[in-house]
Amino acid sequence: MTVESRPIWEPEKECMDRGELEQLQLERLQATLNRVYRNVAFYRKRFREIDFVPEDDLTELADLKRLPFTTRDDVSNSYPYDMFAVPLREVVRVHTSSGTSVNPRVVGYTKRDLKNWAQLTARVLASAGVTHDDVIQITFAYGLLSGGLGIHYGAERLGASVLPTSVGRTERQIKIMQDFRTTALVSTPSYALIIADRMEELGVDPKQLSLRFAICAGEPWTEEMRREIEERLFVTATDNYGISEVMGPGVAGECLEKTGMHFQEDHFLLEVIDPETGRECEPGELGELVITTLTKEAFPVIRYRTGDLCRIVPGTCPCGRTFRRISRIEGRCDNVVVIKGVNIIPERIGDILEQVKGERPVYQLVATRRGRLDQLEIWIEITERLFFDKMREQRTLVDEMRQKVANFIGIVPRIKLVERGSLEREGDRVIPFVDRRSE
Amino acid sequence: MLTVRSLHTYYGNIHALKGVSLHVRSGEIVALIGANGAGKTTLVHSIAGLLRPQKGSILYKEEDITGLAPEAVVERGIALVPEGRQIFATLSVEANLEMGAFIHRNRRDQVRRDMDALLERFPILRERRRQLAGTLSGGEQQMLAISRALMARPEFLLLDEPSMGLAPLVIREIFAIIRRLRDEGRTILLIEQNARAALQIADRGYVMETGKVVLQGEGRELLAHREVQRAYLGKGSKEIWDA
Amino acid sequence: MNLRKFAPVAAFVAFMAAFPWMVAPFDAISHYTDVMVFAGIFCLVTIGLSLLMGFAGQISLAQAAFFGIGAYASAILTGRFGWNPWAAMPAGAAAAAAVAWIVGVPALRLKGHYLAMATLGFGVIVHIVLNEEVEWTGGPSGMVDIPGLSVAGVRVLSETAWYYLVWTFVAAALIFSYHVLHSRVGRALRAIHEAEKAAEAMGVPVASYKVQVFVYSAVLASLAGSLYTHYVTFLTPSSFDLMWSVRFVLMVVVGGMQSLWGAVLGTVFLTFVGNEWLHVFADFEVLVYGGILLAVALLVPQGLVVWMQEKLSRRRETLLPRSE
Amino acid sequence: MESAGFGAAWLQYALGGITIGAIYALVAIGYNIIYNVTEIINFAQGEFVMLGGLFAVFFYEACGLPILAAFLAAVAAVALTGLVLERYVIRNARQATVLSMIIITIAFSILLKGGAMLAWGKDPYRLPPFTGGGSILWNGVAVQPQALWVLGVSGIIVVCLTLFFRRSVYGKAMLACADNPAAARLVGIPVRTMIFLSFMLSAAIGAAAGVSITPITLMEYDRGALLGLKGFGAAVLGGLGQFFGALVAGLLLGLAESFCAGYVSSGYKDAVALVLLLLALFFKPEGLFGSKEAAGLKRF
Amino acid sequence: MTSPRFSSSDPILILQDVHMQFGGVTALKGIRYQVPRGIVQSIIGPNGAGKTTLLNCISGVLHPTEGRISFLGRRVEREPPHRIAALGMSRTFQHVALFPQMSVLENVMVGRHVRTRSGFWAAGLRTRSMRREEAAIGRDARAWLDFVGLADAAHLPAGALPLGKQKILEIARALATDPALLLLDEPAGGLNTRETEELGELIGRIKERGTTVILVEHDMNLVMTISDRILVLYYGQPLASGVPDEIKENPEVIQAYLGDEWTPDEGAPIMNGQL
Amino acid sequence: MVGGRLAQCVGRWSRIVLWVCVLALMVPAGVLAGGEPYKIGAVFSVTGGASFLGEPEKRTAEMIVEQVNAQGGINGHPVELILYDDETDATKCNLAVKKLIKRDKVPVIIGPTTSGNSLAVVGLAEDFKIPLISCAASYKIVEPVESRRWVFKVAGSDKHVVGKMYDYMKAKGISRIGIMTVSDGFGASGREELLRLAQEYGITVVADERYGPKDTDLTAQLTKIRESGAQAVVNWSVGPTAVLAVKGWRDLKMEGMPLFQSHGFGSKKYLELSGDAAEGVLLPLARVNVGPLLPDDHPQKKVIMEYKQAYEAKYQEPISSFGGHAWDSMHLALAALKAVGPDPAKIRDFLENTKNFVGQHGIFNFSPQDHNGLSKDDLEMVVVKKGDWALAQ
Repeated sequence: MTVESRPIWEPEKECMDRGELEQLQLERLQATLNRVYRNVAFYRKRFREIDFVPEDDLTELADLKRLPFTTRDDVSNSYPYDMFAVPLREVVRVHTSSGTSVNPRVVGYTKRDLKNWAQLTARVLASAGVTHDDVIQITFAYGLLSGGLGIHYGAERLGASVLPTSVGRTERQIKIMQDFRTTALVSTPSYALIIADRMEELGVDPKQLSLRFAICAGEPWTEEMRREIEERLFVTATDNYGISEVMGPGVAGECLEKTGMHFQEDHFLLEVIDPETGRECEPGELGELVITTLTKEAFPVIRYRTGDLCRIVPGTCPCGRTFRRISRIEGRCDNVVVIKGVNIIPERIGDILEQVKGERPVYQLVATRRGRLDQLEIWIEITERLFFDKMREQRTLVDEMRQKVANFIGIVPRIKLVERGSLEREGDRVIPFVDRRSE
Repeated sequence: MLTVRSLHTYYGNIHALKGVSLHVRSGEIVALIGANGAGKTTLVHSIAGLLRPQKGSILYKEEDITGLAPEAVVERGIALVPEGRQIFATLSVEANLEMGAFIHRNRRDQVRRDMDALLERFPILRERRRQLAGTLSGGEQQMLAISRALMARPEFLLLDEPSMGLAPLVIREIFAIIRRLRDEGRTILLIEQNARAALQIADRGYVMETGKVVLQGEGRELLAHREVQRAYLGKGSKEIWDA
Repeated sequence: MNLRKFAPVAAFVAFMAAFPWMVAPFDAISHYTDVMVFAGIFCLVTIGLSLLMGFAGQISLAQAAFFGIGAYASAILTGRFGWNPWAAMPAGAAAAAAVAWIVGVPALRLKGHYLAMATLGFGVIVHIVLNEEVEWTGGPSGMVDIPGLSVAGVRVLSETAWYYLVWTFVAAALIFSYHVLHSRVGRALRAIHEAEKAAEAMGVPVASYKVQVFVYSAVLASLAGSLYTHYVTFLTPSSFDLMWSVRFVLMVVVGGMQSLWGAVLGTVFLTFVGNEWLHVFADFEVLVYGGILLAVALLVPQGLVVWMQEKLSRRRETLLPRSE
Repeated sequence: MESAGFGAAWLQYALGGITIGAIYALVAIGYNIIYNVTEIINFAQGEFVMLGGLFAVFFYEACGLPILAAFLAAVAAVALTGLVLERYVIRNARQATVLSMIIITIAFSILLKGGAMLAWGKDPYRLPPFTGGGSILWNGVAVQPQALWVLGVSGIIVVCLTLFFRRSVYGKAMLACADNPAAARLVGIPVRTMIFLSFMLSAAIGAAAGVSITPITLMEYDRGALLGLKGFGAAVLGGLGQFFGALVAGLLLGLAESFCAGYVSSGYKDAVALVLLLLALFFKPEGLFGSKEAAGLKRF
Repeated sequence: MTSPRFSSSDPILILQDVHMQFGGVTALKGIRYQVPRGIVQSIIGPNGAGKTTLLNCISGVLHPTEGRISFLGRRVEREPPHRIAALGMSRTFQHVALFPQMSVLENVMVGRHVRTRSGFWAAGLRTRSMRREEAAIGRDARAWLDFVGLADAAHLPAGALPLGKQKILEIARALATDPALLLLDEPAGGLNTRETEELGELIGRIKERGTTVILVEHDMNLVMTISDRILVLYYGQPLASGVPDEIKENPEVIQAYLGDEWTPDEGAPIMNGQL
Repeated sequence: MVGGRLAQCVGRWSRIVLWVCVLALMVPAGVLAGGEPYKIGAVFSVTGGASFLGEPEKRTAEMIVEQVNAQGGINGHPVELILYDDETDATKCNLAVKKLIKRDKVPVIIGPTTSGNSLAVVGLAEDFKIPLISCAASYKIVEPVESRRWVFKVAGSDKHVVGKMYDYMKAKGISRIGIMTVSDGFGASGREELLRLAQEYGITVVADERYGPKDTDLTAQLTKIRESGAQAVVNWSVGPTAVLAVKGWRDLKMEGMPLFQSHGFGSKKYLELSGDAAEGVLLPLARVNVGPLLPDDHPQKKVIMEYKQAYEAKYQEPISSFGGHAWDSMHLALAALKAVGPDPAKIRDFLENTKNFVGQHGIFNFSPQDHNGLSKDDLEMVVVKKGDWALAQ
């Protein structure tokens, strides 16, 4: 498949001279810091602890490195609105992050934030090859999560015809795809493959579809998966990156060169750090992605640790965009497990299991891949209290557990009871999560 | 065209500019708005060379012009129309214009032509060309101040509070002129307290508050912005929760 | 008063007390005592002027006039009317005070060059009056046969006696002025100098204080004039002309306006420079004198004493941005 | 005393007053030029007058130049002195207070005076009148041709200054500096050069005054101070910085002196002029032609 | 100090039709306003609205061309500043007007001037009563430095303090005159965010002491946070007055600050001779 | 803080220069080695207002010392002249005399130049008992003679000058005069005498005008006198104003009203400066000024001509009466030293008894009642003719 030359959505921004870009970043960073220092108690306190007054101490971008990181917990602890930088009356939309923590991370958007967001997702879609002639089918969840609406507004901004099909009901998705002559599919990579499987089952010939692009995001994936998606759906598949705390989709997106995701540097500052030491990584070196928003008004974040592992792709991209690229997300650096695009913290699963029987079982999460589909398995060691000789009771217990977990995380796990002492251990502690997807 | 980076300027012993960065691209009108005391004038004075910044840099066409004397700045093609007009009140209108072209003083024909063109353009000035500038009305003085700056043939115009103290109708007039100056290819940095009027005609805007930029963006987009009001009226920093 | 402050003062007092005995054995400088008598007399004038200029911030180019008023009042009262000099002295001071008050009230409303011009004009007028009122002052030919001074019935004759007499006056004036400066009044004066508006807003009656200190400086100048009269026992108006007013200002400025010591040191320095040291330059004397003034004004505009103090304390001081 | 004689005397006094008043006016204008551009009162202004006269004597007698050439050469030489004053003295003391500026210019005047004394000695010098011939008696009033020259030179200077300030770019630029130094810098006028020019110009004007009066009054090294004082008085009386005011005030002072000498007391004539000045200062401190606001803002 | 007609419930300051004209320019056009005791009263308005002029009229630096000003029941519009200071009004200045070469302590001591007596002679002769008074001045001044938190800097020259401290010192000096009414002219001008907060806190404490404060300020965060009442001036006239929340939402105020709503396309062609 | 920075960069060497200067200044001038020279102290107004007097005095005194020393000094002792400039300032003059007395220990002092300065130091001469030979004119310098035992003067008193002038007027039938005097010591003293003696000579002063020594225009005063109906004008001044008076007199066409000048006009320099205007101006003059006009048998002719030739050869400028004062005082001092040696008291006694001392200004006859020794007969009435002096008829 040849690389078509597709128009760049905002060439004056995306292809900006690096010097000019840095100036813009500096201006925006200063304004942002001045605002958060004034308006957000959390940051003011943080800055004061290190005696940092933005007006005096931020003279170049590098000075940012003096500031402390903002973590997911910081955001959680500010539940719901404590980190907002504008009065609530100016907030026109609220999203929450996916995840399993006690308090979700709440993100607000002002009118202008939404406008910028739309613009940025439009850029990502455009770089993935979408134009206003395309019919775009969005299979992300619409709702409190930011994915669906995020892409949606961008697609509208782009002028494409949007099919907000949201998640699930794969057959209907395929039918819509056929009937509405969808040209671009927005989905998680795994869902793209499910659709391909389902089409096979239904005997739908992908070649008969109008589909040309798959825009994938939401979970870590691999180059093989891309190849598979492209070969089976006859599309160009590109990666993009978004994170709710920062904005949602639109933070970075791959162009048709498929050499990494262009990071929208005029709106976000990009850092990749060693998650252990906080040291800045060299280009090409794997580390944790840290993002500072430059234009967000309602919910600016300063040096936000995303927990996503990636690397900065060295060199420039022939597409003409001057924004630096990041590699695909290669994993999580904390104990968060991403399965089917959902962040799961194994510890929280334990909390849920505990509710069922009033006792915390010894358990392990195992991610497996069955066919195209990721699966979450929960292996639980049997104890006397958990052992029932009646199969039905045993089943009820397992059902109850499955139900509770499913309610909580939105994924239905397989519960597997195993013999005592059979779970993989490190020292005398059971390893909470085993990833068997790549096996 | 003009890039200001992390500029710190003291006005007397007042830290009037606290790390201000901004840029203006060729052919743009960029508005710099903010309440009084925000440091806008200090910023243009720093650019124009009247004040020497303590820290930071000013680049014009890739050349560092930080701390240059005002004369040198004018010669590079940047002209300032200062706040309160600052015309030479005891000189005639014509002499004011002639002084505007001081750096071109050896090109008399050019000065003559430029002056004729300007007088053509502002017939009211032509009528008063022999009058002492101090006797002009506020609006006329503002036109004179702008014309005087134009006599230096600047590519880049700094306008400091051109609407200050003028009647609304005259303000419109002045802004129409500014817009036209841009259309003729000049780049303009417009400093205004009158945020609405300024943002109407600006491509982009920066909002300053107590020596800092707190917001920047496209002109019309800032217009409706609550943060702008906040910068002026101090709304909401403490009671971020009220509806 | 702690030791660090007290030590230099004590050293100064000791030095001054011993001065005549120190120079007496050396022929070449034995007459320095005479010079010091004049320096002391001028010091009285410049101490008052220093209060006025350095602390209240008002310039006066009329000090020679008050100097002259005191001198002629003493001369006329003692010479013509046979008063006791010690009675004539306060009478002269009272006259000078009255004149200073009358002139000061309107003049001190002025500022800067205007004030300089007004005081200068007044000074020249007094000089003209001294010249023209031949009946009283003897006119330009001067007054002769003015009695000398006696203390406790003993005529003050020797230079050394004059030296101690004059410098006792200087010491008294210094102490009085020092006390004034370190009081509510002195703070008010300095406040007027540094920020008149603010001083007024703090309740300092600015106009009245300016006049008070102007009168005080006139009184000191007048006392100096009286001493001068009885010391020289001859007067001509030329000792009280504009040039002398300028010289007094220069003495204060060269020494340092912001310090009483500056006035004293500047006066002694310029008196010696003008009367003694520059003779070696013969015809070039005027040039060297002008050169010294120019150098001081350009290089150490704060005056020699303040400059030296700054040099000494620079290391201790934290250098913070200063208001211009 | 018959009325004709009285009338003649009156005219005679007026003529004398105007002649000397014109010189005061020129000195005052010199003060004003510098003051306008820099807010400095140059107390060496009187010395420029003295130097003008003495240089003219030098060029006329020692160099044998014709009188007009000597006039111009003297003016140029003194302008050069003004340049030295600005370039090497004033510029080094930019931040100085008004008081130390006074001291600096006084010190410079002492230098000039001392230098002149070394160069020319202490004797008075004379120049021949620009045109020969004795005085003309007209209705009992004696008119010296040189007095007419003084008036003529003053008139020419006033006209030339007017033309310079009205017509030439540099003149206007200097006015602009005076009017609004910050704005002047903004349009690219090198204010420093203008200051420089102002010193040269005012020195030159002082010199012209000096050359013109030397044939009438002789000139010696210590003549400057008094002329400077009177000129300063005229400048203040006319309102510092006001050219027209200086002209009128100079003439007024000259006339006041002359009439006072004539009708009141010649000994008190200086005092009368000064009393007038004091009264003006006390009751109209901004000078006869100055603006009140400006006077209120003068620094010390 | 209080005149018998004046009761503690009366407004501390009454402005009646205050006009101020400079040459041909009218800076104040009939201000009529009352300030009750014990509050923080802010005066705001765009550039050139006449705020500082009004402050100068109240404190006696300027005398209004028309109208009356009563302070604590007394007419003061023709009194000189030092007399008004003696009546119990004190102020700070837009551009810091400290006595820079005097020490911090001495600056505050000058503030005590108006509450002390001894004169030239007493000072020169160092009479006993004068020495007693000096000691009292020193004590009071130190107490005020403690109050504003500058006691550590007592012996530094005032000019060596950073601007924020200078502004505080100016307030301490003003407080030392025991004012019933304190006028603050842009105390936050040039301060950074943190200093401004500390300033707000100090003003709060001053108010708690029962001193009425009139504040002219551009920093709206500060004004809106600490004011009890706000008076908005616009072109020399009161535009609005009320509590901060009213002012913030007052459309006229917003208009005054942000300017007219219009589009440049409406701009008429150059109007010959009509400007 | 430009000053500060400058001070810093110039700091080091300026400090060095400063100290060098201070040290240099501390070493007093005029400490000369030599074998017991006879000292003569002198105070002249070499600079300042009366510098035109002091300068020739200084030159004359220095010339005489040179001459004397060239001839081997007095009685084998070289003569040392210790000369101070009082800058025409009374205070400085007072200090200078003290210095001469106390530091330099001179036995005799010549000068000061002006009456004012002389009066400022006569008390010192009395107090310290050092003879002082003043070169100034005022009679107060030597009167009352009881309190001026140590003071002498060589300049003719103003009363002699006025007397000579009034004599001449009487002879010419002039009885109404207008006088104009400069308001300095010279003029004031002249004015006093003019007014005091007028009645004695039957002369009425119908106008009495004064002007400053630095005045640039005297036409007002002259006009007033012209209007006053005087028959003659007397101008009493020295310095440029004497010339201005002549020029004004000429410009106002007042030739009908003869102009008398004081002896202060008695300098060739002034004649030159006045040019043609001075034609016909009358003045009483000491003979020193008119040496060549004197008959050869006049006793003063020889000393005057010798002085004139030597001075004019040495300094290329004409002699003046002021230089003559210095000559007289210097030679009186020398004569005394020669006769009695360096003993102040003896010198005083010698001077008081000097008779028929032929000097530049006349033939001096001192006595305990007369410490001047001149009379009006020592003067000549002179008229300006063709730019030179001529004896008036």
